[in-house]
Amino acid sequence: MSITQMKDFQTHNLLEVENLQMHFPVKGGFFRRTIGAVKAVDGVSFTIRKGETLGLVGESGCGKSTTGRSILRLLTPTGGKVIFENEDITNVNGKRLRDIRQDIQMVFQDPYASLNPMQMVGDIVSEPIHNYYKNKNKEELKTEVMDLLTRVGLPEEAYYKYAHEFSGGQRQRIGIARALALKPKLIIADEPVSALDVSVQSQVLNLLNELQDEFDLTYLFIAHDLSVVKHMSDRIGVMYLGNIVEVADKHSIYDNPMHPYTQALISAVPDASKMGEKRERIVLQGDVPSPENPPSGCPFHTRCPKALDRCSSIKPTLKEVKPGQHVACILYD
Amino acid sequence: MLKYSLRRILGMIPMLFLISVVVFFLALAMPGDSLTGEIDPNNTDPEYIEQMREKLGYNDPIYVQYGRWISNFAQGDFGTSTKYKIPVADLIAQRLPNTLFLGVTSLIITYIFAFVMGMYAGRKPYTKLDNFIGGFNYLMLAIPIYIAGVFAIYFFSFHLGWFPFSGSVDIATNEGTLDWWLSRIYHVILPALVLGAMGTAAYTQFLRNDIIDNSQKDYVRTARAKGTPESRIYNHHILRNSVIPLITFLGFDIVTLVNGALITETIFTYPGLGQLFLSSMTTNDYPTLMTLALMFSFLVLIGNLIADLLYGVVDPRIRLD
Amino acid sequence: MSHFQQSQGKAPLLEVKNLETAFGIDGKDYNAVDQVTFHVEPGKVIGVVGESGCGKSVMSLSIMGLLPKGIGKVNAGEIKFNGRNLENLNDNEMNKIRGKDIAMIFQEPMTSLNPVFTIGYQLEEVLHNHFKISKKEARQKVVQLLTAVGISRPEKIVHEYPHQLSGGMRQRVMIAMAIACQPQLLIADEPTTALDVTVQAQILELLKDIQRKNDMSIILITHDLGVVSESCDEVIVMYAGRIVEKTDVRRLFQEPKHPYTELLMGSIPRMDVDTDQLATIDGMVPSLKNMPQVGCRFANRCPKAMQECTEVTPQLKENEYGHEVACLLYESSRPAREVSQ
Amino acid sequence: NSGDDTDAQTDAEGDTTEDTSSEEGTETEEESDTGEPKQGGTLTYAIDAEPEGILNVHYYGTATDFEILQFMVDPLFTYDENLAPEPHLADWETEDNKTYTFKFEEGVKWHNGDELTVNDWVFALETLADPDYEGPRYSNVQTIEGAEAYNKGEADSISGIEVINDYEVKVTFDKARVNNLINVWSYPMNENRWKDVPVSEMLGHEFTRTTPIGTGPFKMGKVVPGETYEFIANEDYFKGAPNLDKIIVKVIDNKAVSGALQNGEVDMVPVHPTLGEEVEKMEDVELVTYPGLSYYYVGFKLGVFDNEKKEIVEEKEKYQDKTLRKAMYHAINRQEWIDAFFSGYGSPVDAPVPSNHWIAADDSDLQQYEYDPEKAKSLLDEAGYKDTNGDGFREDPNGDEFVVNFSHYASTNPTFEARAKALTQYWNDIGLQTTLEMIEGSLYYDKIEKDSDDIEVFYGGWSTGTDPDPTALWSSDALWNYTRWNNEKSDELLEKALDVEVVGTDKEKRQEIYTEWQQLANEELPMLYIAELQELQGINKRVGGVEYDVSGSNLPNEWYIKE
Amino acid sequence: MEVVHNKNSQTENSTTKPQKSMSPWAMARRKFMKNKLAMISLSYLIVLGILSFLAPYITTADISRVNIGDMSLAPSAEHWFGTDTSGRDVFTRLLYGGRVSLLVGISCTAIILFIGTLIGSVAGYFGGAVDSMLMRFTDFILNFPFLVFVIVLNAILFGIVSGVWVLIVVLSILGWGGVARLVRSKILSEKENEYILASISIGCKPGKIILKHLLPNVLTTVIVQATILFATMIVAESGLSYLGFGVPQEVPSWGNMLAASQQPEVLQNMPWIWVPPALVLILTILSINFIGEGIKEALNPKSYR
Ligand SMILES: Nc1ncnc2c1ncn2[C@@H]1O[C@H](COP(=O)(O)OP(=O)(O)OP(=O)(O)O)[C@@H](O)[C@H]1O
Ligand SMILES: Nc1ncnc2c1ncn2[C@@H]1O[C@H](COP(=O)(O)OP(=O)(O)OP(=O)(O)O)[C@@H](O)[C@H]1O
Ligand SMILES: [Mg+2]
Ligand SMILES: [Mg+2]
Repeated sequence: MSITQMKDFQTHNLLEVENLQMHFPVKGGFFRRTIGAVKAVDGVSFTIRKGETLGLVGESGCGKSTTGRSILRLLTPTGGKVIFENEDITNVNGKRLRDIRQDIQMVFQDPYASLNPMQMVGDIVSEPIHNYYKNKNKEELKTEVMDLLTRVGLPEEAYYKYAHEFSGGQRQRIGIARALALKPKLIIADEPVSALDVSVQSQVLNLLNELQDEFDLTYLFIAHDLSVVKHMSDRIGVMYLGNIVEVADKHSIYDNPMHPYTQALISAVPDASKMGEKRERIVLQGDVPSPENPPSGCPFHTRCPKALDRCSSIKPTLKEVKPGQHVACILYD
Repeated sequence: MLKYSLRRILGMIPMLFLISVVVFFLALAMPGDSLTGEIDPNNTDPEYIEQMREKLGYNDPIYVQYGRWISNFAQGDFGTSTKYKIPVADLIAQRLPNTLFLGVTSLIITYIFAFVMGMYAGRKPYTKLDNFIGGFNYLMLAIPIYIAGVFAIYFFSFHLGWFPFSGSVDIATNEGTLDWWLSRIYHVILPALVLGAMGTAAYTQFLRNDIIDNSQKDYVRTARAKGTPESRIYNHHILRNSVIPLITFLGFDIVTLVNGALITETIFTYPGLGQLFLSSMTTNDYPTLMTLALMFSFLVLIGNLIADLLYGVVDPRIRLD
Repeated sequence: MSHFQQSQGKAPLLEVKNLETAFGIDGKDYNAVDQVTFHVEPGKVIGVVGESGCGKSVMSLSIMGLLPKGIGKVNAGEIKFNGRNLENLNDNEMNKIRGKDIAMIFQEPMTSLNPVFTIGYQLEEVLHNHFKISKKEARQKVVQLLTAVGISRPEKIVHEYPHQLSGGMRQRVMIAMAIACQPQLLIADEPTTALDVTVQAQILELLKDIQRKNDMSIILITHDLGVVSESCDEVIVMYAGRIVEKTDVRRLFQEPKHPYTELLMGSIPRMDVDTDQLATIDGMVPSLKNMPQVGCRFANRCPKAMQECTEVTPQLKENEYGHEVACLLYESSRPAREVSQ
Repeated sequence: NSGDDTDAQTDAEGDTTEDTSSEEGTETEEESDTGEPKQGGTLTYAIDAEPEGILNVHYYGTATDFEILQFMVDPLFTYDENLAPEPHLADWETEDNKTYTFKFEEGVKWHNGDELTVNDWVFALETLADPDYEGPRYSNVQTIEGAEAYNKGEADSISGIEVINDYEVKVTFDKARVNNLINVWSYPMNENRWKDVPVSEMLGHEFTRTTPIGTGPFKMGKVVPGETYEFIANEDYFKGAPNLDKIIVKVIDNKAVSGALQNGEVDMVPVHPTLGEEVEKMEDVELVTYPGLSYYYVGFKLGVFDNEKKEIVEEKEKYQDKTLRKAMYHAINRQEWIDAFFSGYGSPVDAPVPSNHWIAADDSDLQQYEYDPEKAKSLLDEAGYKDTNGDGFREDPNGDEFVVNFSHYASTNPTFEARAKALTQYWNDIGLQTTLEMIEGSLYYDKIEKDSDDIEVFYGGWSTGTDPDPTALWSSDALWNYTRWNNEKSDELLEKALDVEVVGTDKEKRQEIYTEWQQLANEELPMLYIAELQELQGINKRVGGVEYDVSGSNLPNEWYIKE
Repeated sequence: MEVVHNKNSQTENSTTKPQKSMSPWAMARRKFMKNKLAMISLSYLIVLGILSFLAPYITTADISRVNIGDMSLAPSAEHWFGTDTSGRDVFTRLLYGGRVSLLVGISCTAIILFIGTLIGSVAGYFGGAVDSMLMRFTDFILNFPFLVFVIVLNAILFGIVSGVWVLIVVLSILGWGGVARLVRSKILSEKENEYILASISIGCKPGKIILKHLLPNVLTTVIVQATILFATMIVAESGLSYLGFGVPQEVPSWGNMLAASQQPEVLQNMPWIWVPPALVLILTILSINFIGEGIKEALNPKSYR
């Protein structure tokens, strides 16, 4: 999609996430009481404008999926707000929740586990429609689903087949077709290509881009591969240990990363283009701490090459440091 | 680990209590009481029986009976067997060693056979001998324990005369001597084999399949890449992994043994707890019956506990806290 | 002169010639690795790239003699290590080489360590396998090794079990295990695929470091062209069990020749360029059973495919820069002659 | 055969009721074969049911336990082949059947060396009458004067017992009865050994369980409870040292009996009738049969008993018609049935007294209800039981459906079901629709005793003791009169037969009355008397000196092993 | 772009799909049919089932009748497997016994599967308090030593419920724990699959998710478990009957027939009375086991995932 197109929607926020928290209780001790929490998501805020793609990167376990699932309310957040089309959906339930899910759909990471092996592809794709439009004419439904299948690049015969008869890339297409079936406004794509081979990955990425134009979709695109995220997104949020440490448009992130973690992340991506150049790579020490026991203050200070003493006590908040570039780091206070 | 065990043990108390209530009410619901059918015109008379009923408290309110039973029970007084007229505790003390001996022997046999056959079959799958072992095991798994017992007696005792068909020891031997032990072993082998046959078959197949599974694991490839000799890979790397589930079965074996002992001991007239249970069932010997039922339930609880604990001990991945 | 020819003077550490490795499926043999020829010189890092299922792992397992018994076997070709033919060695002799002269690390650090033994134990084992040393010495050596791969608190780690370590740590342990006997050749089969980028960077740095210090050769298998570009001297591109292109790393990225290589590169989003549309390779790697036996195996997916491509099997040809490619587009000689051979 | 009859006490075919108070007699028919019995050797005696292990004659409950005890205890008197008491440890005298003077054999030694005196017997009687006594034998002392007061704790001693000296004692009963002697407890208990053990602890005491003693021919050796019991010859036995060195009593499963006999693992074992033929065929084994004291019957519930009031309070209509009962009797082919299910080791009886008992009526005095289905049918026709609706079965005289509900006890022994089924078939064959219910053994007699509604026609067995008195099973105020046969004449006869005034000490007279009573029972048929069985014993031919009669075997000190 | 996509699908298809599309069930069925041992076993069971079912039509003889004249006859043309000690034809009783044994097996399996699956899936899907409550209860049931309590309960219910059904009820009451646990754990792990998240996100209600998404996938395990249960229950029935605590004695069942071997003379001298039921029982269990293995193999998820 072109950047000019995007600007038309810039003013309209489709989704706002405010200080989202998702703490999973940890049971233990003699009486199996809650003795702690996995702070999978610990105060995440961002907005997604209509028609844009927000990329979310971060290392494994930093809370990307949890964020995505909380937005779809597959999980009930323990704190914060999720506002979709100006409606606070953090605590809606029952019928309203089901209705909202018509507008938000998800594409999953594992093309194997995300399709019910016992269902025909046609059933998989028509099920969402069936769930919401019980009385839909069978023939109509079928044509609609067939159209969808063709649209995502599958033959019509796929309707009568089972998932096991397809390759990973094709399955991911089925998953995408299912997500499209309800004509959602927002699609959360949780690492949709990380299980795929490079050549197939590019097919799926291209498809997603085309669909966005065609169906006016807004994406929350989650991935751990920075180059993929950059390719797909308009803006990028970088997550670390349940927190967003930096949000900015993709060029700022790539050309001028401000948070030390973003900087390290970008420098760590092996890049064919930089071949041969002796580049200064920032190699981080150690591993990501456990979200069950996150460091005090700035979550990154234990590995940060630029850490100051203060970092261990003050938890920085996301601030707009440059226009459109929000960073959570006291270096920029 | 300690904490975990403690919690598990404490958790067993309400379970035991509930079971005791069930046992008590089941016993109560069972038709007749222990004096039912005590009729012998030469030795007793109706008044005596009624007198005994009163004396044994069978005419008290139910909750009083339960309270008395459970509080005595908790103090280690299991009541007096109405059939043998001695404290149930003594009765059990007499029989328990036999059952234990049978159980332990059967376990040893099971594990030895299962290990030898399972390791061979797992290391050389799809060979002739493996197929033979597999076929044999399928057969063993399909033969119900009591049929195995009947066949064993018919064949090994009656036809071949290799083993005795009843009893636990030869009277002519003096307790504690080598002969005595040999005689006990001689008497226990056939029932123990029968009792262990199914387990042996199941474990052999399990071990075999697990070894085959494990031999395709990445860590085996790593070990080979290190230059570890094949025999060490099987006997050490793979076995150590395959043994884990097998060892934890030990806990569940207790359950199987309880069920098995009931049948085997009866068929082989081996004086153990299983036989005692069935005879107390037919003679309405409720104190014995209830104690045994509760004891068996307790054993099952313990078995599960052991299984869980063993898991934690043998598998470093499981941490019990 | 090409890079390859230049170094011809040195005796190659590993020479693989016309390697064919087959798997038996339903009683028939299918080649998962077909006519693979290459060599590795001391101190060099060779990258092997290709889509999933190209035979990269099978090739490396063939070298190690670790093909699954009874299912896979080397049907033809030679593998020479230090001039010695590995093919003819029995298990015992192979065990003396494995872990000592050639070491290997795998993709999944999660499952590659035995879950029931301590880290220390598993590391010591490799030492005991190849040297007669006491337990204490082994333990000391292990602690040194762990320090060398950048593990802090090695004295503590040796008592821990694999599940207690993070993925990056485990991969470090695997590396420590691989370099314990200072092998001449390390085969690393996608050592970083399962790891996060920042950890991947750590591991790659570490490998480079050790390679330099120990002067060993590495065969680095990966499907990430970025990794190749940063870490390797030479690159082998494999497709469907065959080598389709082989050259030094700079040339490959500047001037990829084989359409497959080109597409592969184009299909990966790049950080430095904005593209709307990524290149795609239609279809997928044929499965072993459906492998075309004549012609270019890539022909049915190749946008530049010609009529002959399905009829003539292209051979790996070297141009004047030592850039080898197996594609009819680059064959100066007539395909007809190839057929008649 | 533990699995055989769960209700052991009443079923004569079980291990149970060889009458327990009757031991062998001292009289012996001289061994017919070899002259001198050999000395030494070990005999293996098997019992095929599990003993309870109460090795105390004052407490034991099952005949199996007594089978073990018999080798080491001696009663005051034993019974001859006519079941008449004869002196053993003691002789007695009485004038009036109320007061007896017992004179003990001198020089009899307990196994521990103590000498037997009358005090040992008095001690036994007092134990039985003790309020704390937990065994079933109080009724054996209850009739002694003052026993009841002692039992209630109102007296320190039993007033009817008067010790004259160490070897003489006088016992006075509460009233004169013909059977006072055979009813009284006849085993001594070593006072010296037991006197410090409180009565309440006796049952569980080691003297009862593992180290019992007696005055008998063998001493208890090693015990493996429930499995094996070893007996060692008592060289000081007052009737002469045993020939055998040892007797090993082994508990074996009934399925092992024939195998064990065959291969000589056991020398002597009681044999179930179904095994008889097989044992008979064995070369080295002799099958000894001797008359038993039990009978099987099919009873009819004729009324309901009130246990409080001790009387039959209600009559049940269904089987009141005597003709119906007679027809059902004629329908049964008893001989065929006995041959089929007891391999012929038994014979039909016509009255509730085994034919070998001295009070048994002569066959000629009783009606024989031979197998005659035609007669049965005509009797039914006559009584109005006709098939009126053409379904093949007879309806009752009112034309309503008539179904005989027959009950039998169940156990694992499948022949029970078969033999019960066979009986129902006989009745079905004469047009009486019959159903069979197999009731779990431990409940069976309870249901019968409580006059449960689902019991109508029932199978059962009684075993009679040496005491011929049938009162406990037949008088209308007896709980164990299961048929609830309420017949004044019967009650009267039974009473008369015990009355010293009427019969005095005259056996003939008593037998006369009992014959009359049997004729009544034979005519009225409150139950159908089916069969009496023989007792079977398999004995290895290497064993000699063993004799059996209706009272049991001879003294084991006479047994020996041939070479 | 359109063009590319179409081309895509064609090429991909050509490689994956030479044959007709098949549901996982159909694939499993096909795989199962290829398993010779399992098919032979299945045929055996079917023949046995039909014969047993038709037993009353095959022979008109009153199988409960005691024939005093024909007792303990060795096999002959008239009595193929001889007669038992009551003069009843062993072959006929074998068929009737099959009715009982198979009835007990099938009914218990059905009831147990129903209860176990219901409790297991509810507990597994909803988790939390529901789960811990149901699982405590399941543990409670599981902590009874099976045989011991079956015997006790059987004695109590005897006469309250009629005939064979006592045993069926008792076995079922005490037998469902294992299934519930198994189903629960399967549901728990199956729940982790993203397709469950997907079905929530496309608006499926819990009932539908359990029934349509989870259960079909758990079913494979349940079916395999069913074969094991079937065998176990047949063995339990016959074993209990053998011990005298099973179905009433007058009902012919394999266990009751085998109980005859407790009589020594039958055990030793009349093998035709007890060997046929023993063999038929063993063969039945063997067949069930083979079928179970066959199903397990055929349903092996590797084949379609
Ligand atoms: N249901 C749960 N209960 C407890 N902890 C959870 C749960 N779900 C996720 N977590 C934990 O929360 C943290 C964040 O998980 P999440 O799946 O959101 O990470 P992610 O960034 O998506 O990682 P990945 O790239 O591996 O998918 C992890 O440490 C995870 O272990
Ligand atoms: N054990 C095996 N049995 C049968 N075929 C096998 C086996 N192992 C590998 N193959 C086949 O050999 C071919 C090459 O596989 P290989 O594992 O070498 O691919 P790869 O390039 O390493 O892929 P990846 O990037 O996924 O590791 C594939 O078609 C694969 O299906
Ligand atoms: Mg995730
Ligand atoms: Mg690979």
